[in-house]
Amino acid sequence: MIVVLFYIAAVIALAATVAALTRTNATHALIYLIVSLLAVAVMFFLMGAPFAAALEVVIYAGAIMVLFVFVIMMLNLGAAGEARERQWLAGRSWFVPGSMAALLLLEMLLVLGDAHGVTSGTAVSPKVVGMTLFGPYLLAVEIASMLLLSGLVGAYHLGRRFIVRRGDH
Amino acid sequence: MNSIVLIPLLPLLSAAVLILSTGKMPRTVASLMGAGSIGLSALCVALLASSFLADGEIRELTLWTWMSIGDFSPRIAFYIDGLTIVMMSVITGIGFLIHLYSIEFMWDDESLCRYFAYMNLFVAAMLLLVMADNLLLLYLGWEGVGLCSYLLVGFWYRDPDNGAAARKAFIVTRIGDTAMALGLFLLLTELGTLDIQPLMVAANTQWQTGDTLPVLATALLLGGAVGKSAQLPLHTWLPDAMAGPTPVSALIHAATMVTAGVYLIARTYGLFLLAPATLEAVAWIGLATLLIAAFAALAQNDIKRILAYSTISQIGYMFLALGVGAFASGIFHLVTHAFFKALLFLAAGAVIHCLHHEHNIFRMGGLRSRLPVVFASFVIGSAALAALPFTSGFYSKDAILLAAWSLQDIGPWLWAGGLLGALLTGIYSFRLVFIVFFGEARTEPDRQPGWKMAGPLILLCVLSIVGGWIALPLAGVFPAAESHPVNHSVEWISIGVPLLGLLLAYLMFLGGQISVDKLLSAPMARRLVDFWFSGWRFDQLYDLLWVKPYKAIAHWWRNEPVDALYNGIVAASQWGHRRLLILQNGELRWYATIMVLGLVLLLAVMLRNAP
Amino acid sequence: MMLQLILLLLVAGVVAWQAERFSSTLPRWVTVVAVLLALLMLIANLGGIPAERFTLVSYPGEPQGWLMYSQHAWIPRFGISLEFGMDGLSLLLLLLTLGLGLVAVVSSWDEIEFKPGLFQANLLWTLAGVAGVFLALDLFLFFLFWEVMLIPMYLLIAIWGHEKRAYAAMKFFIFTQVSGLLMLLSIVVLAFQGAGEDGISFSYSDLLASAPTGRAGMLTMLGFFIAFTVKLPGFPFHTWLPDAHTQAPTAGSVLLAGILLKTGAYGLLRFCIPLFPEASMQFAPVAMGLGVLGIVYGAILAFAQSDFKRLVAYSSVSHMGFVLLGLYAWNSLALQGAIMQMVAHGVSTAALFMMAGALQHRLHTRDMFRMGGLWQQAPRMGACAMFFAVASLGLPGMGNFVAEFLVLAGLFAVSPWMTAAAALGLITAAVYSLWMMQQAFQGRPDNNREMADFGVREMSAMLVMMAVLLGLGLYPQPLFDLTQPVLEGLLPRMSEPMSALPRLLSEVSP
Amino acid sequence: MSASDFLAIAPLLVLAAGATAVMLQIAFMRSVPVTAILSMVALLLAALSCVSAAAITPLQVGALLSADQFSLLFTALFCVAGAVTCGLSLDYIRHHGDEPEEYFLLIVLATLGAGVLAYANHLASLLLGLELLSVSLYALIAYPNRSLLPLEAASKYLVLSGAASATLLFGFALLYAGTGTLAFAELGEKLGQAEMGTGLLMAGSAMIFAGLAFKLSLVPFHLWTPDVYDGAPAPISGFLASVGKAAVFVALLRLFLEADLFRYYKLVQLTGLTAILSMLAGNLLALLQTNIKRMLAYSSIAHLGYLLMVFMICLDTGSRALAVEAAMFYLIAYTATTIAAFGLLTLINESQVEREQVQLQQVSGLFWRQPLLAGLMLVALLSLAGIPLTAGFIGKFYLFTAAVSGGNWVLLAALILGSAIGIYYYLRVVFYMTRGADEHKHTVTLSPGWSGSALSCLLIASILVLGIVPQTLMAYLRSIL
Amino acid sequence: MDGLMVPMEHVLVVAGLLFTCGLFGLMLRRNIIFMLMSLEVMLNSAALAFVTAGAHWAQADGQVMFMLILTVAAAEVAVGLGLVLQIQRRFKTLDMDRANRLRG
Repeated sequence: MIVVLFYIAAVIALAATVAALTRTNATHALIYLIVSLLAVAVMFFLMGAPFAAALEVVIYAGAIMVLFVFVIMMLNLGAAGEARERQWLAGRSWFVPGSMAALLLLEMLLVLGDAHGVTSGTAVSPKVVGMTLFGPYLLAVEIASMLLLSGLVGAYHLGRRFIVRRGDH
Repeated sequence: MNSIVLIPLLPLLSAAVLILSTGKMPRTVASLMGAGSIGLSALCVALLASSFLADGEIRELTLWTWMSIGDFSPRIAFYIDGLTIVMMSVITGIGFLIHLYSIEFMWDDESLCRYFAYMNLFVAAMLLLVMADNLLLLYLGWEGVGLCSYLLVGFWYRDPDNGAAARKAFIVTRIGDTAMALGLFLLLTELGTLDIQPLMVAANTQWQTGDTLPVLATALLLGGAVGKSAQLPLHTWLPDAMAGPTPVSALIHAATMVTAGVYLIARTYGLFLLAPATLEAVAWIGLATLLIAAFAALAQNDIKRILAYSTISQIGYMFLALGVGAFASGIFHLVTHAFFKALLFLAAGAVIHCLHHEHNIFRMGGLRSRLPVVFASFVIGSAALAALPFTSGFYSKDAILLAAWSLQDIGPWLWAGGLLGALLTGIYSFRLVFIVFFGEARTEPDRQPGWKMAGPLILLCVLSIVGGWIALPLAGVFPAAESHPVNHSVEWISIGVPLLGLLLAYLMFLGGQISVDKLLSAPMARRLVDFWFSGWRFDQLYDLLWVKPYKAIAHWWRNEPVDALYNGIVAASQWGHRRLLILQNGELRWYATIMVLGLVLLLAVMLRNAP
Repeated sequence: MMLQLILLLLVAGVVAWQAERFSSTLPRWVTVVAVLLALLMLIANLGGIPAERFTLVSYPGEPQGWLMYSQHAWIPRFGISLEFGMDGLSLLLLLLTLGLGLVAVVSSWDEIEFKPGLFQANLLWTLAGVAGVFLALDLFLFFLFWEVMLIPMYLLIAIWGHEKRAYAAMKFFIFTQVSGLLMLLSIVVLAFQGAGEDGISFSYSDLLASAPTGRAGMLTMLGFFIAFTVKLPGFPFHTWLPDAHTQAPTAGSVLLAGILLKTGAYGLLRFCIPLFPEASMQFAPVAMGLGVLGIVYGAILAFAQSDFKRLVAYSSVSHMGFVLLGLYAWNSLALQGAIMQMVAHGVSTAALFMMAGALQHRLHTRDMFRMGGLWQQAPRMGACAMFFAVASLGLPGMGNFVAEFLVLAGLFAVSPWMTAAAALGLITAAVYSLWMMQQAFQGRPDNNREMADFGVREMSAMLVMMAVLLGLGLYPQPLFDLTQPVLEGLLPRMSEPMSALPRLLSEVSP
Repeated sequence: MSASDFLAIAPLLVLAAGATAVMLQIAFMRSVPVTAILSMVALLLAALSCVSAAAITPLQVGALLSADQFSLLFTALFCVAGAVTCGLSLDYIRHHGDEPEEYFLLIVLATLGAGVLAYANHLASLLLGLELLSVSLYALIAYPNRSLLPLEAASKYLVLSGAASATLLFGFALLYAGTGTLAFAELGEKLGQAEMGTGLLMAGSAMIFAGLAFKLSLVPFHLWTPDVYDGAPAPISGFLASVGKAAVFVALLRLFLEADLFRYYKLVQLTGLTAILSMLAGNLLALLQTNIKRMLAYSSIAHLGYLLMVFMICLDTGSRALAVEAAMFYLIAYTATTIAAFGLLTLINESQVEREQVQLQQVSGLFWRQPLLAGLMLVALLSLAGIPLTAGFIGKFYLFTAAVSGGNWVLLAALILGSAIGIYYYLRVVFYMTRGADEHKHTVTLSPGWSGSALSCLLIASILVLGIVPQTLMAYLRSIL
Repeated sequence: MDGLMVPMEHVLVVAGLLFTCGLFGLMLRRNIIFMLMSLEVMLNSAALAFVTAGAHWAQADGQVMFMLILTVAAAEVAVGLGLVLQIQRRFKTLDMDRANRLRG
């Protein structure tokens, strides 16, 4: 039964992703994406990775997507943008990406379908994850902090003038 | 210091000084140096000759070893025997007379200094040619005289035609020279030396008469001789070479240089004796040349061209002599020819000099009384040329015809041909005399030759007459000629034929009993004369065969066809550049697409036949 | 000493460059003094060598065979050292280099107005590079000099060249550079071939022992051959040369024709053939064929040109064909001829380029159709041109004749047919040389034209070169004596494979 | 973590501390010179600390980092390169961006990322180093925010690089799924005894290669290169082309060596094919470029192609040591040369606020106006072209020897062909620089400040020293293998 | 709590499909915001694969890697969205096809 739930989540994740990437309205797309992420979070949970599931919800669907929402709202693309998007997505523009993706899909199926094995069934608890993270991966955490610093500084520098200008008007 | 060294050295030094003076030397000094050095040289030759005649000893002199690589060590060395003495005497003796003559002839020319420089250089080179003890040094002189001939033919360089004539002379002879060089390589490779005397000894021991190698070697040497001596098929340069000053024609293109081929064959007769086939070819070439040139001479109207063709023809006799094995007769004719042809050229030069550089004989006439000295010279010269009895030319030509007659099998044919030539010689030489010196005057001379011109003329007149009695010291040089049983009827015919020629010339050109116009009225005859006039159309033929294709190829290739290959590579690279640049269209989605394509391909390759 | 000599030239280049700050005439004096100093240094050091060493047969690969030898460690990681050696051949070419260096300076004495200091510096650096090529024994070092001499030469053409200098300089550089890469490849392959316990070595003496055979040997040899043939230049790799020569400034042309081309011949003689005796023997018919083609083709194209310098350039192609022939005929006559050709061609072509430069300087054109009758206005130039024209057509009495005669004589023993074909070059040479004289100096003079004749400086350079050519033509023995021991050392190395050559050739001949 | 662990990763710690210090300094007081000097001091200190760290190597620090001579050498190289970039940028960035202090901070962070890559022997550290480097570079590329082109370049780079990172990560995940480990060495062991189908593992390694090939701008993942280099500030293009690529290459090399990916013969062959394609396409694309930055970008594609030959050569185990040695030398030479070449563009660009591009015409006659700068460019170009007496030649010679030793004739042919094409466009720049004084009308007069001049001299000297007396470095490289 | 036992290839296929979708979106969309979303999808698919693999080996490393990917995604998106703001301001559009001044 739970297995069925797992597969349902997988299907939802896929469907929502496809929907997200083909919408013309950015906000709608984002909502689909969040749905997809939540579905993946369910999969994480069911596979015995509750900590990852939680983070997926909190940070991915929560924080990162919200960042998107902010930006979309700030840009205020509106109906004109939607019409343009629809025009861009018209007929012919699908062909090349579609065929490329189809080829890649084929190969992915060939490769990944070849993998044998099952998930272990044993859950990896948040404690274990924490132990690992601050054990062997301690330095990774430190470096990740530097990475975030870099992202922060970059985002600050790039976003700063925009915000200031907006404030002026 | 050995006076032998002085003989070529004096003209050489004089030439060097004259060249280095770059034309700033006063005329008097230049001409004094020019003629004087040859005079001194001639004096030395005379001393040498007298001592040689006294003791008959062959003189050898080595100056230094030119180079020495392994067994190959040619020297700068002289070998002087009777033949050399004869040649040296002719070169310096006649050379001196012509130099003397030139002083007056060239006095007004702005480049007198250059003229004498070239002339002296020529004499030096010619002396080296005849004195060389090895073929390499001979080749040096051989090419040296070629260069001087080029320089002097093109002496009046402002006229491009003269330049063309000079180039033609050099290049055509160079073709022969190249064959000769190949002959030298062959001799060196096979016999291991180029020293003439050891070479002949070695050839005699290593080769049998009639072997392929001696035939090949002598044929190649013959190529050189044919080129230099303007024989068929390389004779076309000589008539054009008349573009140079007339004394040059006298010295180089009549008396000395053009006979170098004869000298070469005579010098290396030992090799030729081993190659009867070549020797026969020499005879036939000589015969063919003498006839063709004689016919051509009949049709010319330029005084110098007539003489030029006659020169070719006379050298044909010399070749004939060599071909039938009468080396000494060949040399004898060479000497007498040098006398009378130099005389004729100088006399012609005097005519030209006195008639404002007029060359066309039909614009001359009646000069008999106006230029008496020249007239006398011309008559004597022509008589000798036509081999009228008791002139020098008679003795030498007679000897040749006799030798030809007495040869087995082909002898009579050669003799008959030679006789025909003699007839023609009589006609064209006296045609010249009658047209130029008799009849009415068409151009008035504006001056008379001075003593510097007349003196040499008179001296040469004497030589042309008495030259036949000179005994050349050739006894030890060539193998003793078999004494031929003298056939008197043959001798009489030899005497009669030139006279017949004289008579015909008189009837046609002076007496008028035979109308030339009537003869020429037949279209065939007209065409024939035109054909002869153009020198049997050899020039046109060669133009078509060699010159035009060469120029066409050069023109076709002038922009470097090989570059097409490299330009192709360049074009391919540029093509590749442009093709690849199409990908760089600046669109992000496109870049992403290509990346995905890359990934797809990468995975495809990895998964193909994946285990 | 040899390293110091090269360094002297290099440093003098820097000095000349900086000297332009003080005066625009100072740099050329620096060059003259530097080259003279180098000559002096060379001669002074030669004095210390016992005379009998000059006649001792020097077998390649034996350090005691060299007149001078020195070795300093450089890159031991790859067995590379600063190994220099000088024998008679190097000495001869070194003398030629320095001599023509002087000629180059004189030839562009007041031609260069733009950055004269850098010009002289490049001149000196080129000389240094060439000297290095002639002296280096380590193949890596050799390659280094081989490449490095190109850069100053490139700059000479690219900066001070004529109207199409960009194209010419680029072509020159790419041709030589690409072929150089092939050579580098071959050098490395060769080094690996002889790799022993203690790693690889690039030393000449070590590599002599390790020539690969068979197909590998042939391919490796080709790497060398192409590099050297491009530089020589041999047909069909010659097309850079007419452009480079034509566009280069006078001094550049003099150096290019006079000495840079000789490095190719030197490389063939010193490296390509001795390192690969077997492959060279098999390849000899092709190489000779290229030589013959070069002779005839160069001569025909020389005749087709209207540009004075281009004509001379193609004549170089033709003349260097003789060198190729001589080298691959591989007997002492032909080899001596080839060496003589290197020297004589260097001098005579340098003189002709100097002439071309003088004409261009005076008339601002190289087009012979716009010349004509120059003898009238400049008889001294005319006489000089005549002298060198007939020298280049191989008139006996000049070094060029001795060279061509010996090459062909040596070749005849190997292949009469090749000789006959090559001898065509003697005729065609006459055609273009005399054509050049006719177009430029003979014919009707243009009376509106004022032209200065050669001055004392130019005349003295010309006279010296004439004297050298005449000396080489009439008494070449000192030169032969100098190189004979070298050749005697080299010849036996090849005698065995080469003895099969005539048979091989007879198979391909008609 | 023990004291020796700290010492072993001291360079990284110094960099991180330096970054923090710079950040704090900016927070308290904005001052370009202070920030720049602080950053350069941090970078140089980090480089110096490599020397002291060298004493205790090799040492595995935690699961992620391996401190050995190899990583220290390259960390030091990257730090010095970062410092030089800072120095070159000093005047440049004042003209091009407001609030330029963060620029230096980002350079320090990017260098830290590069350092982590040099240390990485674990997929996690590889990922983090790569991203630290990339994310810093996104911001650096877009730094001069007054003009459009940097923005365009940065957005292209970000999107494509993100996709490449994702591909890389997916590849990691596949390897992890197949082996259950992320550490290189263990990966190597497990790959040999993998339980699951090797198809998964091969695809994983192929995707890793694809991801890294993007960062190395190898054909067919090269399309972004010219656009990004062109749009980015010149010093950053230099940094990206040199440190950015060298660090990734080092990591890739280590991954292949330690995880022994050479077992996948087909993958290695693909690297060879990619190498050939990159050499040819890069050189061909550069052939007629008149924009020098784009030209250098294309040429960097080709140079990475040359470098990538090493993987093919490594197939021959006998030549592997030599190949790695060659790669290391080439990387060092290439880094110095690239920084020098872009350094010139930086110095030229200082005075050109508007357009961040350098056309050939703009260097016309540079030789006569700015001999020092022209000398710098000349040396750099000759080195790129592989002309003797420069570092580039020795590098190429190294590759030659390695390839000959490994018998890789096809690669050698491509190398020669590529170099042949390369000569043309490098020399063309030289030709333009030497054109006569009257032929450059549209050029700007400029003169580098003292720092620019000093750095130019330093770069010229380093390229020439590496080219003329390479023995010391060679011996060192050989000793650390 | 224990996790499910599902065939790993199934989950990996899902991840692969998500990855392909991401790439597809990247190739299809001209709007940079959608491109960034596609990137998120791709990163997420990698994360899914890692967690799956971690579950297969019963190791924490998969989840740790997931967290690192999360960090990476956050940093990239932060800078990316900063860029989006600038692009809108400068180019007055988010259409990346119009941002093709750099080419050739």
